[in-house]
Amino acid sequence: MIDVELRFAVQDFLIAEAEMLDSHDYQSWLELFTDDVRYAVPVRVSRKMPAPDVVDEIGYFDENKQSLGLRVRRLGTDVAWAEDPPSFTRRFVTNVRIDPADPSELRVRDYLLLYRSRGDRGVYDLLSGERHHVLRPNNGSFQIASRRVILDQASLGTKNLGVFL
Amino acid sequence: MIDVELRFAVQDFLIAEAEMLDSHDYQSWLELFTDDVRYAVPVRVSRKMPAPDVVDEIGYFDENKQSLGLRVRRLGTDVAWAEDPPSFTRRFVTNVRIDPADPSELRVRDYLLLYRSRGDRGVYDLLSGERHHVLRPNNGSFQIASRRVILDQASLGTKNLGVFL
Amino acid sequence: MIDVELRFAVQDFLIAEAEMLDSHDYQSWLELFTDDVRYAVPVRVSRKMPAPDVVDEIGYFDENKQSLGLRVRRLGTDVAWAEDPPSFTRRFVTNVRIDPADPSELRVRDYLLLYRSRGDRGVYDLLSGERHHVLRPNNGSFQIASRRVILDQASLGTKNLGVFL
Amino acid sequence: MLKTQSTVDRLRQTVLPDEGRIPMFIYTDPEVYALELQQVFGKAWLFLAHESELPEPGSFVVRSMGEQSVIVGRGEDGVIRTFLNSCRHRGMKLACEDSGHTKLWRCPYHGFAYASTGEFMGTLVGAPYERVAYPGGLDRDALHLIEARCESYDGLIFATWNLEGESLAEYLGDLRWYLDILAGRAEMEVVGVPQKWVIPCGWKFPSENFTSDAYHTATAHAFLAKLNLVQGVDFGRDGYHIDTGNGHGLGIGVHPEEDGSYFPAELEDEYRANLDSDQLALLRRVKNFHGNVFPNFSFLIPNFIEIAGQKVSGMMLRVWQPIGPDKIEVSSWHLVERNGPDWWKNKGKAMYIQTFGASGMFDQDDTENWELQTQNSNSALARNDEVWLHFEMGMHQDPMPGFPGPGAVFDGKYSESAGRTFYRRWLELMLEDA
Amino acid sequence: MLKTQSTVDRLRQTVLPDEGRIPMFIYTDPEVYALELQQVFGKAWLFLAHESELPEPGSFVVRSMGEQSVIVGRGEDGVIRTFLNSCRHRGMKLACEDSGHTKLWRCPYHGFAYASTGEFMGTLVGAPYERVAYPGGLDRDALHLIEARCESYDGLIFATWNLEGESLAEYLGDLRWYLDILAGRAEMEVVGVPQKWVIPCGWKFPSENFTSDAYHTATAHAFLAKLNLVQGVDFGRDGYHIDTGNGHGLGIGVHPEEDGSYFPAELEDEYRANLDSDQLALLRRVKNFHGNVFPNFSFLIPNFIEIAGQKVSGMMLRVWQPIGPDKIEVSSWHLVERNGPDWWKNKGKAMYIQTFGASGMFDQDDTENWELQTQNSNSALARNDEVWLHFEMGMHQDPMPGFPGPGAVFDGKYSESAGRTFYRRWLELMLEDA
Amino acid sequence: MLKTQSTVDRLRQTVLPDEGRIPMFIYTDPEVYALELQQVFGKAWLFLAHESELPEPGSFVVRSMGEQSVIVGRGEDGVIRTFLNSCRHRGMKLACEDSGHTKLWRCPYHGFAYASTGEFMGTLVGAPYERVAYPGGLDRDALHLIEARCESYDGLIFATWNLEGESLAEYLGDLRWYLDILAGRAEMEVVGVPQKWVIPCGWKFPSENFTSDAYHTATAHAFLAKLNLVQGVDFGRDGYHIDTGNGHGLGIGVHPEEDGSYFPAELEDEYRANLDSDQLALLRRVKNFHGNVFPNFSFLIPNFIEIAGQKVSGMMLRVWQPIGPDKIEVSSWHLVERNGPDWWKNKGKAMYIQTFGASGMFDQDDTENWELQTQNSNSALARNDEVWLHFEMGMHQDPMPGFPGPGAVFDGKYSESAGRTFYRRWLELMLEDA
Ligand code: FES
Ligand code: FES
Ligand code: FES
Ligand SMILES: [Fe+3]
Ligand SMILES: [Fe+3]
Ligand SMILES: [Fe+3]
Repeated sequence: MIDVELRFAVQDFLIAEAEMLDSHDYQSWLELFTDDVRYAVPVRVSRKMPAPDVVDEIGYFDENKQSLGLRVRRLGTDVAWAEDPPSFTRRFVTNVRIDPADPSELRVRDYLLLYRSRGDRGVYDLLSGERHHVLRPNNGSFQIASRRVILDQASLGTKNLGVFL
Repeated sequence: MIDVELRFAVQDFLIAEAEMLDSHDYQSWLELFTDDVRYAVPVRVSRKMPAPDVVDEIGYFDENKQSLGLRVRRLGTDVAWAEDPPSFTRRFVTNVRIDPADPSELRVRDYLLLYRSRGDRGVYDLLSGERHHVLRPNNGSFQIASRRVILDQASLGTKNLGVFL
Repeated sequence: MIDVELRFAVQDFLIAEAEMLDSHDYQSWLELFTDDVRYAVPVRVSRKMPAPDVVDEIGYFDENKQSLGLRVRRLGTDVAWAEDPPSFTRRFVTNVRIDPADPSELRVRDYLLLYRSRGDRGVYDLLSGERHHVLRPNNGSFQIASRRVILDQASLGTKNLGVFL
Repeated sequence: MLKTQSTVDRLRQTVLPDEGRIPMFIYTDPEVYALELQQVFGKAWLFLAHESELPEPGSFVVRSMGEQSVIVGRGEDGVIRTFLNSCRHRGMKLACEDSGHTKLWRCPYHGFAYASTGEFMGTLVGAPYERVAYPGGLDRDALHLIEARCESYDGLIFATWNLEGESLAEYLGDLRWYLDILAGRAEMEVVGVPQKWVIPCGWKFPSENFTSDAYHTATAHAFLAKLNLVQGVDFGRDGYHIDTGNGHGLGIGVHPEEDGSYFPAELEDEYRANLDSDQLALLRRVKNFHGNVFPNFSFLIPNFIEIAGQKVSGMMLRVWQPIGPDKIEVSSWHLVERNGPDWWKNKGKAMYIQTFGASGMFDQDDTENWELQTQNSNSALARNDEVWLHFEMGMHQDPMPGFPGPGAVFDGKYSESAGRTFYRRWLELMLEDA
Repeated sequence: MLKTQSTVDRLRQTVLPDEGRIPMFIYTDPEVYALELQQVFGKAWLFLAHESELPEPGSFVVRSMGEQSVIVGRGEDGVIRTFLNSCRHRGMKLACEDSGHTKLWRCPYHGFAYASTGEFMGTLVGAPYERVAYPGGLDRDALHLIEARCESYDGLIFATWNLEGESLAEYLGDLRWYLDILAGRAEMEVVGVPQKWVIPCGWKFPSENFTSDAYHTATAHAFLAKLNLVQGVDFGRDGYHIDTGNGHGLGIGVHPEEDGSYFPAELEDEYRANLDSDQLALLRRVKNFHGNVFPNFSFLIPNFIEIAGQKVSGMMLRVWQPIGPDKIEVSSWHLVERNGPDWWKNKGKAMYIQTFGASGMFDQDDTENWELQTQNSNSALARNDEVWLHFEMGMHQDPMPGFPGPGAVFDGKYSESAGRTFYRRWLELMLEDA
Repeated sequence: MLKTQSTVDRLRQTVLPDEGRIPMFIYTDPEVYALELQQVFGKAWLFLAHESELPEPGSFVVRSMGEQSVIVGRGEDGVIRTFLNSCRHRGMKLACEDSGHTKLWRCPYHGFAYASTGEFMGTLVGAPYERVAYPGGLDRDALHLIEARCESYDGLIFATWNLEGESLAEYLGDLRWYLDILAGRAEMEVVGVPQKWVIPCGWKFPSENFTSDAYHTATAHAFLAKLNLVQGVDFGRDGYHIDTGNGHGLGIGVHPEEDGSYFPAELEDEYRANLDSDQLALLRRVKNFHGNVFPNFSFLIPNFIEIAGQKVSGMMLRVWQPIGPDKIEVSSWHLVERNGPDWWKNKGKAMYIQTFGASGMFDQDDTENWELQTQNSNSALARNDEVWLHFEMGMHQDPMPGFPGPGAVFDGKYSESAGRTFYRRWLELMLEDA
């Protein structure tokens, strides 16, 4: 049975991250990542069983701290047209699972449902997926050393990934 | 670290409230609110950053105990056409955050995803938003002293707000 | 106040089940059910209040262990066309409620939001509902002795229920 | 129909049932569909409900004719009628629920009220002030609910907007002899309510499948063999394919005489009381029984399977309700003999739900096919040359002689004869007064 | 319009306001709608905003005319103008937000820039290299923003694409006398921003409701009586129905003289300064006040209710913006006297939000009706015979003599006279040069 | 085409590339789109895949031609063919996956089977009972899969439904010299699979952007300058714009001779083996390289950027696949030299993903523009006057003399010459036999 304190520490961390993104506080968000972070969102394909449906050779995201920083800096300019006015987003984080095997590098998974609206006539996009995190304890809280997101579409139903997952 | 008992007390309370609404038990729901409750759902607008996107001067809801009571009484009549037959609703409550600073007036926030269907040919509406609650301890449980809901659309994609948030 | 250990045991169990289904591990999933399980999904209808809107005489599912086993065996063949390539699914489990009255037959309810995509051009289906489980403690974990799912549509917006709820 | 003239011409030139060729575009072309709503669904007899769904005076269900919402109700006088679900004042729906019971429909908008028999009852019982609002009074007759022509056969309720055309009996024609076996063999009842779900497919794909497609079973439902659920199976060939000549069609799978009837002995007497000896003899050999009443009403007695030592089958009715050119809402009713023994009812129901309906293993296979055919039909529309579908099975086969039942009966279920007739009838209606 | 010729003929034959008959299909037929965008929304004066929404030079809001996005802005010169929200280069939107403040619109695609007065400012301020890219230079005049004709009345901003037609004043005609009471009685201001939400209904259903439907209140909003919120209610009959003869219409509910004015005494002087004695006298008796400016701009002063000893009403403006044949985006503005006392502003706003708007108890009832009428209209399209709607109320009634205000005024709000005129005007525009 | 006659007339009168004017409505008008599917996508050569995606006999991918699903497969005989993904029996899809490997396609509906070369293999291997179901047997030839004409150039696989028209080589014409530099300079391979996502925009907006829009970079992608990612930038002007005269177009950004080649020295020999001296010389100066093959196949070598001391660029191929009048599914392939050094492959891929594709910072800017242009196009349709788009850049400019490559080559990338030719070619096809 996983320690209750740990459960809530992880859950609070993931929920706090969602809040940062949903309130466009990208600077604080960036600081959640370790300098050696790998942030990847592979492409999903539709294949006959039992062929694998995740293609890691190529992805929608394949970031390091530097490239995440560049994206964040860009969002800070007044010419990031695609997200200004910003989308209204909401990141529903559920189904959290913790593998406490290595306390210094916690393997955590969750499900993410991302609601996104540009505020236009009742239209919205939904993105769904599973996230695989590696969290490193960092005085009292955590830092994200790795994230891999498996999206549930082979053809994304949103005009761009101007939003982080 | 927030007390575990408190976490569950709050979570159980919010989940129980969702159940009351989803099962149309409006009478019990009404009793969850304090007599001095303010229940507001401001309008959201699409503006260039950094302009605020919440307009508190006007809202989709701006209720007190008396007006909530009137709405509930109305739903009890046989002429509340818009919700008879009632919508099938499901309120997914996630991302709960508790600010225990003032135990007598707990500041709680959560994310709400409201699924609504009138049972017609597979069609449904989804409403997404963040809720800000003020909860007052009330023998063993709580009462809602204030609720403010930030919806994630500037133009609501549901024919009416005949459902509570 | 429900015991914390129990809460997490139940939650972990339900989340683990969702993972089995979302990763198509149907064999392990089948073993979660008792031999005398009743797995039912009644039909929902749109009726004037206060007429009941759940019809238990007939359902979308009405299974026992044997019929569930047959469905699972079928999915193991190479001719289960409708799910090969398989849908990408994600089962968001929230609003868990536990009735500890009878520890040997725990009554548990949750909300299920099922995201389903065949990976085609951004299109997806959403199924929403409440699940009523009876869980029997089974060395350290549980087995499902009964499941009843109340879907939130009177006309299902998905081409078939080739996915389990 | 001016705007679809080009469509009419294309239909005339490309729909060739006699040659066993049907063009792909007709399944989902929006203009073909617009024409179908008028010419096919605006004129044909459409199945709406089973009489057991209207147990008493005042009972009603809300169903569809084409895309129009209609109320099928048993009036206070006991008579079953079908009304357009539209108030004569400003067209608000009178019934928004799936089913109910009422003496009177009062419109929620302005209060115009109508008796369960369709007569306008004035606004007095509804909203006040009729005398003030309409000093001259209102024309009662002009405000009677718009009523369709409604008739029943073997408890199956149909209606049509074609008020002068042939009767339901004439419309069903030779099919009646077989419907008696299906729905007239005993007192039947709907179990609960119909399952309903939406499939992204054109309505003619499932209709033609039930009309004359016994051949797909071996492949589409190959899991049967893979899981050894069928042994020495004939893959649905043994039996008869019947073309009643008016667009309806069915296939009857039979088992060896010596097996004896698969239907419950407990009901033998009731069957005998309702069927003639030929029908009874056929019923005794029925292993499965499927068909379609033109345009979109299907029925099925699935292949019997043995559950704990007893052979059972859970029969169903189907409506493939179009809700757009390439989308349908399926309604699936489970029908059973009211006086049947519990084992028959319980196991039959379980068998029905586990194999058919939204979660049914057979329906899953079929919906997959219909959905993808629909995607190809949508894109075929834009091709500069036609994509032809193959309808040649049994084209040069002669009906068998000496079968007791009416219609053109073919030995063995592998024939698309009724399918070709389905499209002959369809084309005839589509081109009528065009 | 070739492709809709058949539609034009059908309209000519079936839209019969003089007989009080309107065919159901016109409410949502896609071809009728395509024609409406050109003939009605392409020519009529359309309400866009209230002047208080553009407080200073540079202020702008983004609104719609038909389905077209437009910018309504107060130029640096203080003049209010309306521009197509489309860059003259490649048609990118210049403003993607709901509202804002700017001296200059710079296109995000290639940088073409426009002054708040609509002039093309060249690309120098926007993107570099104009001299390189366009050695011959760019034609400043040809690149001026596409501008609609924009005028205001009582602070209400309208625009039209009909650059040569009648002025706004002429267009409003006799309605102006009543609009003065509604929006010209005092300095008004929009509280916050409009609420916006989407309803699956044809735009004419709500428009006709506000034009001439006082009659639905008793039934549609029956909860009022059930909850005893109204006593000895006349169900919205007492008062006047006014047909201004040009497609606009309104209903004014009045209370007994002796009750005295329901409007705040604190504003008496301002009212007197803005209204003539007849208008003032009428204002003093107003209990409720609703109407519609052809085609889709409505206004409402809801029936006053007493909150903690004070009678209040929260007035609103409405645009039923079509976003498809059977869908609208509603905008609902709460308007109040800028100099009104706090109790009037606060209680009025609370009353408005609790009873109207997306969550409003009245709007809920109405949206339900409009949505279901729309479903019936969609299906009526395919019928071989027309489904007629009933518009006969007050058909043979004569206007009352001696009413101080202009237009045909009927005693009692129960009349659909203005509704019939609405459709006369609509048909006229639809058939214009067809 | 009767129904779109009015559309054809409007096109003839309003599409004026020679005057640098294109009307806004053509980008998303449903009738224009229906015509495009037939006239443009039904006749042009369409890019489907890169040969490296079909490594061995039996490999196949599922792609689209217009809206039609097709299978692009390497047969057992090693030949690459393109088939309509539609069974000859009843039109079920033969391949429902994105890609795979097979000797045989067996239809899931009734079991008709086809060899990887397209021949009908009878039903024996598929479903049993062919002899019983089709005593006369089935016509093997008539049931061969519907095959498109399929050819490759530089490893790029194209297909067309125009079986008699010009060859792929003729269709590409002068563009080939440049394609050699892009895709023929070395052995190329697709990294993984294409990214796919859906954008609510008309397909011509991105196509024209890649054809001739170097000008938008400075503004649309202004973040480059804001974040100092480019210094002393020429905002994409320096280089050449090339109009090959047949609807294709490209822009090549160059850097000073003295900088030396930005491409890896490790590949120098392979480049030399595949390119002539002029092509090689140009490759050595390439800083960026973008273009479009009519109608909707684009390519891009993004501006090189320095990552940890090494200049890299991650090249890509794009298909703007229409899935409706105002919606596309983008496919974006990352292509790289198979024999390239690891640093080139790894950094190039990272650069590609970080700047382009669904999450790409450049693509975000562009999708925003294309989506909002699309919204304006949708509403422009209903206007009584046309909204013209501006296509005059470089209209009176003369091609530069003495450039080694073919086609009309303009000095500096700021020209829309190829864009105008794109619409000339488009109009020609749209009006063909209309
Ligand atoms: S619409 Fe039924 S009473 Fe008016
Ligand atoms: S579209 Fe506006 S500058 Fe090009
Ligand atoms: S559709 Fe392919 S075999 Fe019948
Ligand atoms: Fe089948
Ligand atoms: Fe109303
Ligand atoms: Fe770009």
